Amino acid sequence: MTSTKLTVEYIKNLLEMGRRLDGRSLNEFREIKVKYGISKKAEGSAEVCVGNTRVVAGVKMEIGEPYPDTPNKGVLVTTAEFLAMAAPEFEPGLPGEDAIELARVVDRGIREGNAIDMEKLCIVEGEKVWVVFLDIFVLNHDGNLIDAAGMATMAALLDARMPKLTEDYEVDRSELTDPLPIRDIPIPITVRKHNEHLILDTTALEEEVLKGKFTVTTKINGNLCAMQLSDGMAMTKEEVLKAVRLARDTSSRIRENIFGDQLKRVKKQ
Amino acid sequence: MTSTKLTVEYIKNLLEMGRRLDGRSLNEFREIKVKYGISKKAEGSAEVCVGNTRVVAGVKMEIGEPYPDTPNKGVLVTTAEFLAMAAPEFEPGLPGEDAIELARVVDRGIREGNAIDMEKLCIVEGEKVWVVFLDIFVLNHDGNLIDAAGMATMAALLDARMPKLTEDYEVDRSELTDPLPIRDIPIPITVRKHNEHLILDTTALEEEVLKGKFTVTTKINGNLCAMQLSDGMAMTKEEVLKAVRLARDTSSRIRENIFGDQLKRVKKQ
Amino acid sequence: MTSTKLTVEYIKNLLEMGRRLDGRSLNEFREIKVKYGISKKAEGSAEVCVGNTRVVAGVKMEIGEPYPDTPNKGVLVTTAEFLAMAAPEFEPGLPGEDAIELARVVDRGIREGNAIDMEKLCIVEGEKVWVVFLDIFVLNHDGNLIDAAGMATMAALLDARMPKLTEDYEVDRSELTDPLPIRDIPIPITVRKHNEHLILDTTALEEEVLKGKFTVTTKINGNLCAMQLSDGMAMTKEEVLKAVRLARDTSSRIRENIFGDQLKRVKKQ
Amino acid sequence: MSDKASKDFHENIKDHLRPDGRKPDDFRPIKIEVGVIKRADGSAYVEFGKTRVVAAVYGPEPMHPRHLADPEKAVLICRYNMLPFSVEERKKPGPDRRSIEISKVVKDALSTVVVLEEFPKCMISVDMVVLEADAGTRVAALTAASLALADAGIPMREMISAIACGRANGQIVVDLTKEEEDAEDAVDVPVAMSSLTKRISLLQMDGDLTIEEFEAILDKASNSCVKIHAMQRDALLKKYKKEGEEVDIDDEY
Amino acid sequence: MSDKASKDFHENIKDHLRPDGRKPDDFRPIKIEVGVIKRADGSAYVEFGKTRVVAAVYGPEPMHPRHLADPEKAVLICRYNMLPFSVEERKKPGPDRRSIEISKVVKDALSTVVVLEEFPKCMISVDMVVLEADAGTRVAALTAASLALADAGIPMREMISAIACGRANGQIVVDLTKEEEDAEDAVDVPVAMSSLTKRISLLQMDGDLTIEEFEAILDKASNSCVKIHAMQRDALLKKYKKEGEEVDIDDEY
Amino acid sequence: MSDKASKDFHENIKDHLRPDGRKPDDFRPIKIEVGVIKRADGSAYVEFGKTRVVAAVYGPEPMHPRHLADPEKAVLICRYNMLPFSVEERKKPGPDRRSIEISKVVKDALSTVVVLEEFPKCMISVDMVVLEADAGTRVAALTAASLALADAGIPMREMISAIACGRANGQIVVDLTKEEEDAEDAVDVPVAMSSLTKRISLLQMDGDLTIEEFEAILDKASNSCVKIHAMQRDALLKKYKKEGEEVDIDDEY
Repeated sequence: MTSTKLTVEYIKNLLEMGRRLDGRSLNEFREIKVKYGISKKAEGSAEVCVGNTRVVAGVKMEIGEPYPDTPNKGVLVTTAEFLAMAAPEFEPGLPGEDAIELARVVDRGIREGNAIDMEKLCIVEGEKVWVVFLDIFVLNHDGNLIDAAGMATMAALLDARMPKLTEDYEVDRSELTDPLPIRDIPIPITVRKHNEHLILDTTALEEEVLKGKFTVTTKINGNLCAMQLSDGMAMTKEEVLKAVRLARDTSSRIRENIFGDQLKRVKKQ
Repeated sequence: MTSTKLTVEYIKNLLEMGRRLDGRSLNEFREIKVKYGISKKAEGSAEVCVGNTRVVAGVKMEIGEPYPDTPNKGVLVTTAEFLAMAAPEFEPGLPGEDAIELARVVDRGIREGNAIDMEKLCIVEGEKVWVVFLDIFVLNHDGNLIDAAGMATMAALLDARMPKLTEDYEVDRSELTDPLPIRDIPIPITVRKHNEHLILDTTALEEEVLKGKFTVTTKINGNLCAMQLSDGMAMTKEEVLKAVRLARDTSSRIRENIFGDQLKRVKKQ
Repeated sequence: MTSTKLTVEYIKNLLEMGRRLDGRSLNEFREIKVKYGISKKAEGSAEVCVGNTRVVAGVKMEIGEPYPDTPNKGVLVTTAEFLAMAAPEFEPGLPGEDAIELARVVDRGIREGNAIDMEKLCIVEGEKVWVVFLDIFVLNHDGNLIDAAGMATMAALLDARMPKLTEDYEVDRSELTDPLPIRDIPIPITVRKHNEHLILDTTALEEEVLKGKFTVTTKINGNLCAMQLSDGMAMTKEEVLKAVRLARDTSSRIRENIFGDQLKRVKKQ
Repeated sequence: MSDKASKDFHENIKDHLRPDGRKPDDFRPIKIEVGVIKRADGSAYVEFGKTRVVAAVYGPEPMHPRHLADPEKAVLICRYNMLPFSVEERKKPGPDRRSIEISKVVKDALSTVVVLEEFPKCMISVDMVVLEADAGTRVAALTAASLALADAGIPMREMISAIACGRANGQIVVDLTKEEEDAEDAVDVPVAMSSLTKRISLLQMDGDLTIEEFEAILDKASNSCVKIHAMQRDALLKKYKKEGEEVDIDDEY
Repeated sequence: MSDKASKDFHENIKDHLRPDGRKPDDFRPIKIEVGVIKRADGSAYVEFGKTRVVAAVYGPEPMHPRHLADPEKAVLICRYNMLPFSVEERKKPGPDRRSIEISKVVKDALSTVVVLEEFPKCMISVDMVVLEADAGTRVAALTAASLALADAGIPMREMISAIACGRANGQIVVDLTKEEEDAEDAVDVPVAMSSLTKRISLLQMDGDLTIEEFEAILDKASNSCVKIHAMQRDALLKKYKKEGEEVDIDDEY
Repeated sequence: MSDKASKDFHENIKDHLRPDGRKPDDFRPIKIEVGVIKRADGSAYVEFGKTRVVAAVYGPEPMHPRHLADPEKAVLICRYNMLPFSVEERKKPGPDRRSIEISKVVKDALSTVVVLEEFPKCMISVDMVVLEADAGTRVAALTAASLALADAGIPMREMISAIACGRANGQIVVDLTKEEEDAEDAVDVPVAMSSLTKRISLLQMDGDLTIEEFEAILDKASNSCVKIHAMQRDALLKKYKKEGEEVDIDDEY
């Protein structure tokens, strides 16, 4: 048995007793650190560390055409890449299915959670709107990537200021104007499962044991705006509902902790 | 010798006696079944089964720009894919050289056989024309793919109705109007060869033995509009001419059988 | 030891004595042959042979948009491909890092050396300019590819005549008008190193021994316009300066030899 | 759900008929057929109204490229694809980000029931092709894929059945059409459930739901999956009867 | 062709001179050279008027990637490419659908004569590059490729020669230019024929031809291939004479 | 440089302050940190003003795909990438021609000092990511990469330090900003030098320089590299001190 396998067995045994390698309780998060403005060239940017997991996200804005079915709304484009530097098992190249899934789950949370007031990003209805590019990069992978990516994205959005628009609808980046119109702060929380136990904020090592995941994104008002069960986890209906409630409560707590100031601003509107 | 090799030997021996594994004569087709309208989302669609070979084709129409050298004509774009589900030897991914060849041979038949009245697809000369997308998919491969694809494409074209054009030249798919203007019904017929014998409508197993192929597409009036010799077959001039005549006669017979009704309509114009 | 390895050892020993396999002195070029107009379909084209190294380059011109930061200048696009036919070690497919490096080094020489008067390629400021496509292909690789490519590109540019522009800003290729406005003739010279020796115009075999290279491009007036040290060569400051002077002098001599006539024309302007 | 909340919630919902005349719990006409692709080891066709999907299975066969083989179990490969003419606006052929994600969640769901450990170093390929799309393509594809695996004789611990439920025009409904998905208040929740242990293995959502609404949707979805499963069983039985074989389908199918 | 049809047909055709002054059966100026790419194992240059093509051959060498090797014979790899500046409108570098198809039919034609069985598990690569294109590039490329294979010493049962014939401006003509190909009634039929058994191994057509016209075109093409073959032989002989080698070219070349 | 030329040249240059208030020889604020990526075998962060780069190293590990392994030495793989939001106009994710070239010259420079012969058939991967770009990204990346290799314990004969010098607004300056690079007369010359033998292993230039100007630039660059090297050493020492390890950094670092 390799040392990794031994560790995996040990983690399994601990989890069965409701305990974890780093001493946390099953639904306890590691320390979350948010750093704003990591690239001044971005309209908004942030780095979020959840324990040793480290994710950066940036917002760039361009002028583009709206989708035909939403002529009065801005456009959101989200990409994610697991950088080869982030873990020995990550390969360089086009984003794989895990990175694509992460980008799409985060995107749906932002989009359906009405994080951005997309109607305020309309410039000329049906013709010109702001396109918001959200680019997410995992620099170091120590587990729980979707939650960290969701928080980093939200932090970059809260950091973002809109570039100036010239009279002939060109972007003038020399001057940043108002903050991006933020309406909500959806936070994704991923729940994993070991037998009857639900576990939050897993490390990369723990994820060797707990392959399946269930991500639930909730809004300020506690409503659900995105969910994704994947990686081969099967849950009973009761487990699903229990996980949804756990995620909602955790989301609310974390929102208050790391985005407390902005939360007041957003709620006031 | 593997069982496949044994079968191949057996097929070879039969062919030498002018006979086939399924009892057909050398220039006899399997049953041809045409099903129209397999996708209501398409402007036209059809499935053609030739024995166990199963091909679907669809027509989608969009507004685009004409080619500079044909400013008053619509544009035809044909693609083909051999789906991985169609045979164990097919790999997923970009179309390979066989699928590209099939698409191009079918395309040339439709194009040069004047199947579509391309001038009627001009909207504003030099600026806006209809672009006809022909997409061909092989669902199950049991040989003679080009002929089946050619028939499926022709069936989809005959099934197609043009979407409505709004006053500001947008496509309104909620309403389909006139049928696509069809002027001819070119049918490709592929001839294979074993010694002096010419063979039609080969199965996948027979094609293990008969690698080379010669496809001849003929119009209603018996004129040739496309040919393609490939896959490593060498024929004398006399064999070529014999094959061309066989293909023309077969094409005429099949056109009458499966497109009899439409044939009258097309001839009337 | 394989025969290649033996040759490599032999070349090394010779170089240590300041000698080369084909009897040339260390800074002596092989015969350079220039053939203009190898494709009449190009606006300009040329083939350059340096010994057995054979490179073709062509110029095509199209109408396009200028870059926002140079609204009154034409656009230059340079590509290079090492054709699979050029050497057994070359693989087909997208250009690799060596071909990309070559294209970029040649491009920088042309661009920064002001070979083309880019302002004369402006048609409507900020809207329409000539785009010059420089495409370089290595047909046979016997070493010193960058120098040969630089000369072939320069020859193609000197060969080029601009297509006619119609009144509504379309390209009319049936008539070629003035020569492309050429202002300078930058020539790249690549220096390699073995111990204290500097070596010019290496053959493919010599490049098995001398991996690193230092390319210096100089203008008519002897000024430097592009440099590139690469392939794992480390030089002292003194060696760098010595190589720069050698390259400049060689560039001047070769410019006079192969582009003597055009040089007078260019200088007159 | 608290009793109070539940009461309010249910009062708000009127069981009015849907745009196509269905009641909230009605499926669209469903057609399921097994064994439709002759060259494949297993295959199935599933039609939910105008949503039509073909799935085919090849394998188990040795994994290639070999360095991707898993020494402990078979690798399950799923590919979901929409034909260009299956949707209103022609879709460019080939996979996009949406289809890559759907392929992944379908694979993830199937991997909870397929006995992959039985075939180390092998691959099992599941190809799903959408001929026509009118909402619910991923659940139709997963329902078909599960059947195609059974048809191919791949050992499964239980069957998987899938359906989309959600909210549209003010009520919780089963098996939404594209028209319903486009409603102002529409939320679509695709759900897959296994036939014996009734465990959920695919679950996605995007929209805006209270936990109570979600619970109601999940209830309807799990009831619906039981009905879908019965139809899957019938389709399998029908094929084997046709072939005149000894019919002995295990309970899980 | 029936006698009646043949008579009518030939009466309709007037042997008028072509846009560039050639008679119907005249080739454009043809130049063939062998051994033009030094690093390659074999190579050739073919010029049909302003159509100019270089072909080079490497191999036989062990097939890579190895899993694509054929245990029974060599794999023939053909790549036809047009340089971006070989045509009026710049062509983006790299293969497109047209060049993939041409590469395939050229490979198919060559595979009828190359003795591939002699080199199991190997590959033989044929690269063809069009420097300038004025119609007939595929037949020039195939003519050059066949010579390059011979120059590389690859065993061939016979040589392949190719030419395009067709209809333009009301008559059947040999070796069409781009200008002729653009004629209202133009049909271009590229044909390849082998040197000994006179078998046709490349044949493509698109346009509108009666069987009688096609037969006339095929006749002209096969006669032309015989002439092309003589020029190929001369070019090979010239190279070997130059090299001062013992000249002993087999009959098939 | 001749004495006369040198005199003329230096008189022409006035040591006026730069747009951001620096003197010609001043660096921007430099910050160097080692060990910033926990999963990597070695890593470093380098900040030259607003240019910020992270580099991480994995290896040596067995080369894959295996057929690309070198039986005589390790293969060094370098990847330089700019994040989409590191520049004014969003950069599409993924490598482009510029980043491929930079990856190559960085690899070429590192390969002059890394003892690759010690790890035949292996690979050593160096990933560099530009978080924010304000000129000098390649030299910051190379400086970080060199440190990351040392941090990973990869044997190196000496350290590599890099900086860009050049001409802007009429004088020769060190460590140009993007604003200076955009000056009318700007020429930027990235230079890398090794710590012991003081050999130059990266050198690029494009612009218009006399040999005299180039010599002056090269002088400034090599002096600057010595200073950068001292900072690299400090950053390494700091990390090892933090870790409470026995500090015994070889002279070359």
